[in-house]
Amino acid sequence: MTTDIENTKTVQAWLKGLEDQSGVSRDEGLQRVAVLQDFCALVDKEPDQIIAECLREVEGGKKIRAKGRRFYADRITEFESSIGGGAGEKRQMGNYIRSFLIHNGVLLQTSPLS
Amino acid sequence: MNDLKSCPSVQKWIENVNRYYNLSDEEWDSRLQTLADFCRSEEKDPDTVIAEALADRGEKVDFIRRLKKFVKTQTSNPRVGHDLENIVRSFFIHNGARVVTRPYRGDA
Amino acid sequence: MEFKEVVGRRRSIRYFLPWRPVERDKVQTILEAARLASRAGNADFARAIVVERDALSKADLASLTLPVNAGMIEMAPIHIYWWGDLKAFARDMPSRAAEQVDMGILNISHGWTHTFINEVAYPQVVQAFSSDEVLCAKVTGCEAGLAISQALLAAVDEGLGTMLCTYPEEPARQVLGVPDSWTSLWVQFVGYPAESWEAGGQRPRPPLGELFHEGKYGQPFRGTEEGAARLRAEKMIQDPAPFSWRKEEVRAVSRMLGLPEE
Amino acid sequence: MDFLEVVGSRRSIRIFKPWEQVEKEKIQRILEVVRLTTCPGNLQPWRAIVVERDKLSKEDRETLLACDNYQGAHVNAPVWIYWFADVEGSTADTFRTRVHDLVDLGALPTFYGWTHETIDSAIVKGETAPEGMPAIHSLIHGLPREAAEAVARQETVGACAVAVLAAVNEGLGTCLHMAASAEKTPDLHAVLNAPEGWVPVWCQLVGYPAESPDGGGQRPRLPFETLYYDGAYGKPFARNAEVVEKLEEEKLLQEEMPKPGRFEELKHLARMLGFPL
Repeated sequence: MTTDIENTKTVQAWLKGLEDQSGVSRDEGLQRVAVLQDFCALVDKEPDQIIAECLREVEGGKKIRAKGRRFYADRITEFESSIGGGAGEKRQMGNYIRSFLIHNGVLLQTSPLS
Repeated sequence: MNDLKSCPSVQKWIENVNRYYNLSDEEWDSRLQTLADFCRSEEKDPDTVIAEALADRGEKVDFIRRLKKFVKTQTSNPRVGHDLENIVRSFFIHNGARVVTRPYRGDA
Repeated sequence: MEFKEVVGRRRSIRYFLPWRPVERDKVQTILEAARLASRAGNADFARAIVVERDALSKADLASLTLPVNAGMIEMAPIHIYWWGDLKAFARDMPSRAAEQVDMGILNISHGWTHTFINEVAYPQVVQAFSSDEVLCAKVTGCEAGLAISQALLAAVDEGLGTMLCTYPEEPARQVLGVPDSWTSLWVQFVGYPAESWEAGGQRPRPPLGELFHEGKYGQPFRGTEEGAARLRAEKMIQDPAPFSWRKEEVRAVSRMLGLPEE
Repeated sequence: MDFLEVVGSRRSIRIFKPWEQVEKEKIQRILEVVRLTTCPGNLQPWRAIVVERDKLSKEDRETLLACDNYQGAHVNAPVWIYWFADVEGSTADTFRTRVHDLVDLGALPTFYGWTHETIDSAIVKGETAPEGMPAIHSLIHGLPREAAEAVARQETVGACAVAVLAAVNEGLGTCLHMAASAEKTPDLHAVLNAPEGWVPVWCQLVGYPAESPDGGGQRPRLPFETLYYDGAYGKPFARNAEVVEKLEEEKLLQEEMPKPGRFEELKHLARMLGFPL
């Protein structure tokens, strides 16, 4: 499977993070990239752009842009509700997108499911 | 969706599950959507599906085999597939058509 | 539970069962343990506001939330917001010391008299303390920390999961109606663990000699192998992280709670 | 754990953590406890085959699961202890040998009538046992195989009750499950290579509980007064409220089902493990 966004910097960072920290294989990772691609279509942004809106460069590192993060957290919630299946499946799809942000350094948490 | 809700088998399903778990209306909407999609792929209404599965064990096994195929058309993600399958399995189980259910680990 | 085992079992629990309430008497036990902690001048440094998550309005919960505490603040049914009272020492020390002189707790043998307290200790120690913000913050943090530490151990002893996290000071002051002289310290989350109590094993710590020295800096304190073996038998030293099944556990618990797994 | 708390905390755990393996030592400790449990004539007819689910071949695992209808808890538990009753272990001859030993060791006192001679004449020849001894001439002499099997089974069931408590004492979750339906019993024997004379009694599932160890509270039990009588049937054994209170303190008597939040818990566990709701 190949996608347009697979070779962007932030998607590569995500795939590497998934593989190194969570033991998710490349193939499995690429399936998730397809989900990210759907999300990118929803917000009409490229992956690198999404991350850039959530982080800004400062001396010696990066700082989280709270506004950008809030924006995308809300979009992820919308994305979740647009998906079929039960609460768990919806949430899992949303969590793939959260995982993309988290592996790129954007600390983001979500409420536990009731 | 309202058509679906008028089927006795679907009513029974919702009542049985909600007696213990009270799932939200939103969750029921998407569960019913999954069931509706499956029934459409079978070209049968839910009551017929249950009646056939209860009448003939072989037919029930065939339903589950086709359910697995159906799920593959919905997602390529094995876990999401397992969860989608479970929605339809739950529909069978709560209507008395016993089907084997497995946890994520092992060979479902 | 034996004391050493309680110390050995304590570790930060980060996944709680959101639906399982904590018994009121267990919360009381935690606070009682904190009340009895060691504290300089017997002054009331450690203060706390206990909050039931479900009693908070949505808006109040949101204003207590930070990105780093976000998941836990919703999972843990009990929050204990710990504060340090910056005025405690100056306010409490003279009267508490005098009281302890009268009770035979502070005695002549150690130089304690009403005269010493009123004429020497008060101007030299208490007033100096009040005018030195850095010293005051340092001591308040340390003294309140002693109480918080006992609160953590008491929670573990009660079979609960617990951990400390940060909270936003000014929003919390508003929501909880806390006086200006209190400084924010930690929020202690309390609940029944959704992960196993081992939470993947005892956390890595440098060896004794790297942290603690003997005689003077540079001479590591040397423990013995027998000493360590005894502490293992008494369950203070336990199996270290990482447990082989930890990642699988985290994945399952995250799945259960709908949190990102990978 | 104190004995009363072990008994009070025991309940059938049906939802296990698939990721946490049970230490081999803990299994051994359970087996050691059962080895010392009570039985008539020191017969010890229980046998066990310990199976670790994840070490089975897929084929064997499926066969064993099919033997008891793929029960959910069985699928979910990491360790399966198959308890068998060995019919050879409770024949008249075994009884005779074991009881001889007990006499020689001083467990059965001669002044109650126990000697090699009285034992042999009662069991082998069917002559009436002297007063002071049980009526083994009628119980054991000419014991038919079906009766031997019944004895072996009943004693193994008793041993299983102890095995369950031993597992709780180790901090494990456990419950007894049917091992195999009658028509599937040969499959069970084949996979486990169990001797022909071993009759499957229970499959003890063991693992770390994923549900709360209290399993949602103590199970409903029949009222004390309807179970136990004083002197003769009809006069219920009086239940003293103070004793009950003390037993609550000692954790024999714990909060009963249903406790709030149980279905919330089950919903989350189903999501975690991938079971349908």
